[in-house]
Amino acid sequence: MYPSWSSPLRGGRNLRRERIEEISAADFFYRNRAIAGFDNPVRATYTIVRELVENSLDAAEEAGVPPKIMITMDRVERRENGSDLMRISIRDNGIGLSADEIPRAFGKVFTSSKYRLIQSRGTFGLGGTMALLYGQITTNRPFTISSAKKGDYINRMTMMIDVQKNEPIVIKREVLGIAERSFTAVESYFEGSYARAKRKIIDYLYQTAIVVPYADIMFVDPDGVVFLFPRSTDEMPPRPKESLFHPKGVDLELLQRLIRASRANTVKGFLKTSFQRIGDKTADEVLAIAGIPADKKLRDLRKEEIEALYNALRSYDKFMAPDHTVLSPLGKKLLEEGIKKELRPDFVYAVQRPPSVYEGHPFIVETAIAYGGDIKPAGEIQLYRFANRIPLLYDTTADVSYQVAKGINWSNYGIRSLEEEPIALFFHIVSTKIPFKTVGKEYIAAVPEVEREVELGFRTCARELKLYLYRIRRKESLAKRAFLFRRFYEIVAECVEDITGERPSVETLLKMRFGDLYEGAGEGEDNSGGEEG
Amino acid sequence: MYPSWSSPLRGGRNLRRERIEEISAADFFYRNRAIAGFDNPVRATYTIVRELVENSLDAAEEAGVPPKIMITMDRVERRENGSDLMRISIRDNGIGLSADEIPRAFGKVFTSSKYRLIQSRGTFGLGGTMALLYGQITTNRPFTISSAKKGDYINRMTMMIDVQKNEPIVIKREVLGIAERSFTAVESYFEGSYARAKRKIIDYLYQTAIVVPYADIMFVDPDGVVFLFPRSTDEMPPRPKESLFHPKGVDLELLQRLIRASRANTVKGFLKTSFQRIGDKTADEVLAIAGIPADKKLRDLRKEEIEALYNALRSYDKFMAPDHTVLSPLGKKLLEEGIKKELRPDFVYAVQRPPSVYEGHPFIVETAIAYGGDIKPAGEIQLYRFANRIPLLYDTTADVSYQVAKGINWSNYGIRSLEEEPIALFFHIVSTKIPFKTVGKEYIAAVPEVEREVELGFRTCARELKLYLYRIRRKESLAKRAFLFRRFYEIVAECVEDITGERPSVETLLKMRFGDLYEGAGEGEDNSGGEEG
Amino acid sequence: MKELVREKIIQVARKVKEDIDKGMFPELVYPPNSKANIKFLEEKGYLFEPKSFSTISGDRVKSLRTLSGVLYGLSRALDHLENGLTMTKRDFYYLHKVQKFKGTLFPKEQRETDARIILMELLLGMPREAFSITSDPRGWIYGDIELIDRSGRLIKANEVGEMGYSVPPRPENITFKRIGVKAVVAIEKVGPAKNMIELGIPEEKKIGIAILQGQASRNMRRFLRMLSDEGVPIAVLTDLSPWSLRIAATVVYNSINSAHVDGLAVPEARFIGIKTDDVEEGFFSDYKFALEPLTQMDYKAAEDNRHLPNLQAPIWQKENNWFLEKKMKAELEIFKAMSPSAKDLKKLYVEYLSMKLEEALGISI
Amino acid sequence: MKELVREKIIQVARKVKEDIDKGMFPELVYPPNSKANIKFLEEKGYLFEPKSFSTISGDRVKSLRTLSGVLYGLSRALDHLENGLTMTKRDFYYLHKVQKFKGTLFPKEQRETDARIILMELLLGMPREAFSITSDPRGWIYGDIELIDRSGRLIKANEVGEMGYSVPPRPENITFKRIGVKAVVAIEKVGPAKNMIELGIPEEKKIGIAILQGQASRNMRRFLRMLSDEGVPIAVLTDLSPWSLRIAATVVYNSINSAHVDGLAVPEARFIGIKTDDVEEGFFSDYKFALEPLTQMDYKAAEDNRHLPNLQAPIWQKENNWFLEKKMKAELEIFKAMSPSAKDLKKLYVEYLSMKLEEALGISI
Repeated sequence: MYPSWSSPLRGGRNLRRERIEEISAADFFYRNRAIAGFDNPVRATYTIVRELVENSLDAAEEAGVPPKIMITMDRVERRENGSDLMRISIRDNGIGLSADEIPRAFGKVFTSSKYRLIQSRGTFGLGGTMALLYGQITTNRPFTISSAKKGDYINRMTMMIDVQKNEPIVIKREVLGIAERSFTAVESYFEGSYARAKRKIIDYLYQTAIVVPYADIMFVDPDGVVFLFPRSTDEMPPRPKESLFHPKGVDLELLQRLIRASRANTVKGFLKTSFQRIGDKTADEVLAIAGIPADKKLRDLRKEEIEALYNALRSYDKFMAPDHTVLSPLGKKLLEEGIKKELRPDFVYAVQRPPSVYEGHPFIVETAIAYGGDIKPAGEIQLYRFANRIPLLYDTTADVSYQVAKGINWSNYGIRSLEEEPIALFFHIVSTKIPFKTVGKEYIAAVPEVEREVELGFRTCARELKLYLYRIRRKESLAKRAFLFRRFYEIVAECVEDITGERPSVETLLKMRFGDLYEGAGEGEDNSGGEEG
Repeated sequence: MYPSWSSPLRGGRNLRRERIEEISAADFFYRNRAIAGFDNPVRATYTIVRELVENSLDAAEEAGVPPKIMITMDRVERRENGSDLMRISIRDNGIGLSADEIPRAFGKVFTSSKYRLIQSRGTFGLGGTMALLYGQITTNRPFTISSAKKGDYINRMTMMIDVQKNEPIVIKREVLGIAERSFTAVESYFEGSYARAKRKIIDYLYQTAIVVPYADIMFVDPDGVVFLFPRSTDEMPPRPKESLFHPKGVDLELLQRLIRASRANTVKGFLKTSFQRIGDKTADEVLAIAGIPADKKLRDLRKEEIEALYNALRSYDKFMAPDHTVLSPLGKKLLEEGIKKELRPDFVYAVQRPPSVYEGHPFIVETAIAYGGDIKPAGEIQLYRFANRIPLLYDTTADVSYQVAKGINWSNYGIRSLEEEPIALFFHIVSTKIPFKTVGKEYIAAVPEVEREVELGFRTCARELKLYLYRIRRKESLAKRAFLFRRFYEIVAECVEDITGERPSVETLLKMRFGDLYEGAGEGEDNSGGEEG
Repeated sequence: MKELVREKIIQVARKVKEDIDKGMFPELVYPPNSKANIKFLEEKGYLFEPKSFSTISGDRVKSLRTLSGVLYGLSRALDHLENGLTMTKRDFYYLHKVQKFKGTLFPKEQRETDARIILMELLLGMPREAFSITSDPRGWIYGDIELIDRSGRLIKANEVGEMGYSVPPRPENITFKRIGVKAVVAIEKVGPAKNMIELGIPEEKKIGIAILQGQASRNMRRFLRMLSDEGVPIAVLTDLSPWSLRIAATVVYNSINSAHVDGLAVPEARFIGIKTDDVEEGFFSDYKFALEPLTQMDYKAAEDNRHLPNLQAPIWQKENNWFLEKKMKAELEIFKAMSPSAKDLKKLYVEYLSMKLEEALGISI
Repeated sequence: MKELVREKIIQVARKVKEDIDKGMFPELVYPPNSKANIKFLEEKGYLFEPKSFSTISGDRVKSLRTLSGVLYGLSRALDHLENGLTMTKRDFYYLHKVQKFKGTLFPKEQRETDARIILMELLLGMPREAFSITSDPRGWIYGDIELIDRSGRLIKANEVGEMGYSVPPRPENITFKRIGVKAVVAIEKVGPAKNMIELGIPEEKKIGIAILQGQASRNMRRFLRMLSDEGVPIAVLTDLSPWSLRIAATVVYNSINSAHVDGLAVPEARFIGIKTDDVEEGFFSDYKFALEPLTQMDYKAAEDNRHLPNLQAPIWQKENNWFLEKKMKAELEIFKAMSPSAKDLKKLYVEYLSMKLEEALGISI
């Protein structure tokens, strides 16, 4: 789409003839927007919705209120080349921003550089800012942010981003009165194409509604169609806690940053206060391996010593498994709630597996199975996947959960064919580090530890489904059995009479054995009638 | 591999509890090294070689001398987890750097922000700096650059990069005497794994040797094995020219930057001096569409006017096709040279197609076919692909050239099966914007214009191959024919005698028809003998 | 017959000799079995009417190989004929697997020599059976028919075993002595045919039963034609399936593959079912539940049938369209589904045959 | 025979009646044709020696369906038997396609009713032919053999046509009147067998020729066994191929599929080739160029042969290993490659047969 000029970071040395400029983070994104999901108008339209919705979900959860999000998209000007001038506005009930905070939050590409670990919606995510930046560079129009904390003045700012400097430019600032409740509203123009992005967007919102059942989402699309995803509960899962890094999860660069940020005096103090799972004894052992005295002043650590410390942390193998309280799974009840809300199944069962660990990262798997209701046989496995509460829409068949589902012998659970019955599977993984297989972050790799959890999860759900199916089927089959016995014994009687000339008293036998059930055995055609031995 | 902490740019608004930091370009790469090809030690080892080699090739071509590159890789320390502490050093004869230039060239992630268009080695390429940065963050060791222009003092600097600030830190600087010729040498440590990267690296160097036949490359691998790829020619293709952007190839952000950088007074002047293919008449027409007076001062352009200008440029459909002199194909002779050098075929024919255009980007396709020599039948299509003089090693079957090769009926060219004969195909595309299909940049999309050029290229080569095969086969077949005639007529004679009792005089017939050739018809078994009618 | 074949073969060889002796590359001219040379007439079936001709010439290797191959084949055919021997196609293939032919006529696959057999048929204008190349025989005739076979023995086709007389590969060697049947019913399947014999229907109703056992073999078609030439009315009774339509049509019209061979069609024969009318409103209309669904292969065959020249007449296409529409077929075993007790079977067969023979051939049994 | 069958069937039905009248769910006990009940003895072939037994019980739907199906099958078999009728497996399938069986015995596929036939064989301890279920017959016998067939007519197996006598589906109905042959050679392929007949070898050398036409059918195996029981030495002549080994072994030992059926093995029969020794250093050793390569299917068959119980003896495994090693096969048509001119063919056949019959059976011809 863009000339190779946008391949920006050739570290070549053709200094002679060219002016060299440092590149800002915003500029980098501008030049590499494809990797962030903005490579064409269709994909960009979808990515903008997704980034802004996740931003809003985060803001509401941060505020501790069930999210309420309203999205409106219009076609402002139809263009010939298929990508139109679009406007999107989104309003949420999340934590509001003060006048100072607005430009910083939306006016530059930035990061929160906390030195702690917490579960976050882990898309490739460049946040709402990238969505706004994309709008700016395709339309040259400013975007507008309105926001307030409850009871404060509402600030409304019209802004642009200076891409080369990565600085917000506030074009206009208005104060609009007192806010009755906290909120943030964003309005932005962009060049996009709704028609082909529509299915993706609706799919995304629908699946988000499943995994965030406590959210109210409304989407008015450019054709004026309103999509409503009302919440079914006010209950929210507990917020994830923050925790220190596990020593196995750091690299050298991060170690150095932690050292710089630490207020500890000694190296030992640093270890104990900057990491989880390091107490006195462990710290001593690690330092012994590194050959560093325990009372060494942190500020005096030489480069070689830092490296030695790093290698010691890597080779030490007695750390306890990482803390999983940083994780925030949805929970059995909420997951079932979300599924019931959107699919209205006759049966649903969810399970939350106990925390587990892979490569030093804690994770929790949740699975569910639903049957009947709005679920119809689809001729393929119906599998909904989520990672850190975000739907995964593509490459289903490459996902570990799909492979696991394929590998299970479902007939053991009374299911003839997963593809041909009204069954939907659900898989949710939360982790501080989701094991995505690719940069595209659309599917989970077949990490053995994860595989195991998914399989155990599916099997637990399947056992419940089996019981359910057994109950509903048993009732049908009892009556059918008596009916079939009567018919088969009629044949037996006729054939025996045909061969021997005498009819056996099958009626007596059946009455004796079935009693009333035999009398009442219903009619009704059936072509299978059991299998040959 | 890394905790979600490294998902850096969540534009969330949880400002309350966290310190916000701007992120530098270097920091961004540190946090997202996977997308640059550094996602695991194996891939990183390969990417480091590739980035440094390309850097050196660029440097030598910039200096106008045939590249001479020597790479050495050692295993400094074997580690248990399979990724060892490695050292790489690479020395080239490219344009040397002055003491000032070294830190800038290698000590920060940067870009050349020229406002012009030129063909460049268009990998995803983050340049040598990224390779060095990767080394630093995995080993915490500095890297060393030695360089000089011919006749100047040699500077040797030991450096690191301050990732958060994106600044070079020069740890030690030495001056080593006068350089007899320009050169640059880089030495760096990194955590890598050679064993599994080896095939990739050798493949890459081998194919580079084909497409850069004027380069001398030597690689001493960690096992002490020396791989030599000597140059076969001193001739180099002409350097690509720089040119202005074609008006169809710019977006709004770029347009604004061009405006800022322009020294023109009026908008019309700006259009004429900042773009190719815009003269007086075209500029007037574009400005008329945009509704901007031709003598409007450039500095006075309002935002709305810039947008109108942008839309005018996009909707105007009478621009001439873009200038292709910016492209630097290899040329028939050099391509054949490169192939001969590495594959020593019995026959080779290359063709350079005339320039063509897709979506506003000029491109040139070069193709070649080689037969025999070191090429052996492989049971699959042997296809070498290059883009802007860089080998494409993966996903061959998805490439447009593979599809084209598959689609051609090769039997028309006397080739029974492309897979079963000693044939290699070559495809090189140069463009200011290579139409890669994916971010991975490993294969070319099936753009119709490109497809057409590839097909015409292959067909031209195939016709030459057909002539060659015809000549060598004809000689064999003449003798064989006389021999077969003699044998078949012997059967005819016997059978006729068998049926009629009289033998026809076939000897006379054959002598009459074949003369001496019949006499001399050699022996030699043959099981095919022609096909049934 | 034998003399005629011999003469023809010698004539071909002599032509080759003359050309060579004149110093010319020898040429053999023959009418290819191409579309242009094959006509289809509803009242006669496939007819081979050569209008265009091809040449096998000794001037190019490929063609020369064919020429020498044909001459070799003819020399072997003559040899077998004169020694009273037959050979199969596989035998003919092996006749080429001779050491001295390595590099010339030694075949890679039987396909090569099979193609040459057809060429020989075309060159001589005779079926391959005439020059000793026969297939494994298939089919029997049962009934009051007396004939004299190749060995000169008198054979009564209802006294040589419960299947009847095995029709030999070359029925041309047979002469009829006495024919005591009103008609012959050629039946696709062994089971129903055998049941009719077991029930004494041939004797009682004075009909002959020809058991085709699937697609009618060349020997069986030739034999039926010979019976027809003797004035015996022939009826064809098959399943109602896309394949069976072909079986019936092949008996009546010959097939495209052997269209260049005379004497394999029985244009006077009549197809007596099972027909769609029988299923829809006739004899079997109460037994639709016993129909079988078409398999994918069956359906494909029905689609192909739409373009077969010998099925173009409306009566055939009507039957065929039924398959495409209903995706069902009816098999002759349906009689068993109608009469699970054996007592009724004879009545059903006789009823059906009476009706059909009357209707199609005007014969009362 | 018929009486015995009838008695057996009535016995089964009566057992069911008694159970029911006692107020019990009826049960039928039979010996399954499982591995445990089948023995293989080199000198006898497959033997069915029931040690374990299974029960068909009327207390579960699935098993009840089988029970009623078997009883229905037995009632139809009896009916056919008493009316002198046979049926094919397909016929048997159609006997179930009856309106009133919808939802009970109406079959989805023929496989269901085929399985029931085997169950009936096991229950009655008799081959299906005994209770009227026959297959399409395959195979002929030619030679100086006089027999009386089902109809009571005298048949001379060298006077009923050039193929000989069509061996019927139930040879049990045959009695031999006079046997004038020293031995019978059962030949896999029609072509070579027919050539031997055409060359007058049966008359001249006083041997019978049984034409198997591929894998030996049940009727042919039964017929050969009957000849063997009459004291006629039997020789088996096949291709040298993985499939042909099975053909020969099936004649000698019976096959695993019909191992529960008595009277189908001819343990006294001897395999007379083509053998690997003939190819490697014997009769055909100069004609290795005429061997054919194994196809993939052939090779797969040879691999499977390594595990077939009736090919475990070293003499068979030796042959089979040759395929795996050489990846070649030899066909009976190789005689044609040895004698492109018909004159020599008779000499070759006679030479080969003399040698082999002498060697294998001690018979001079």
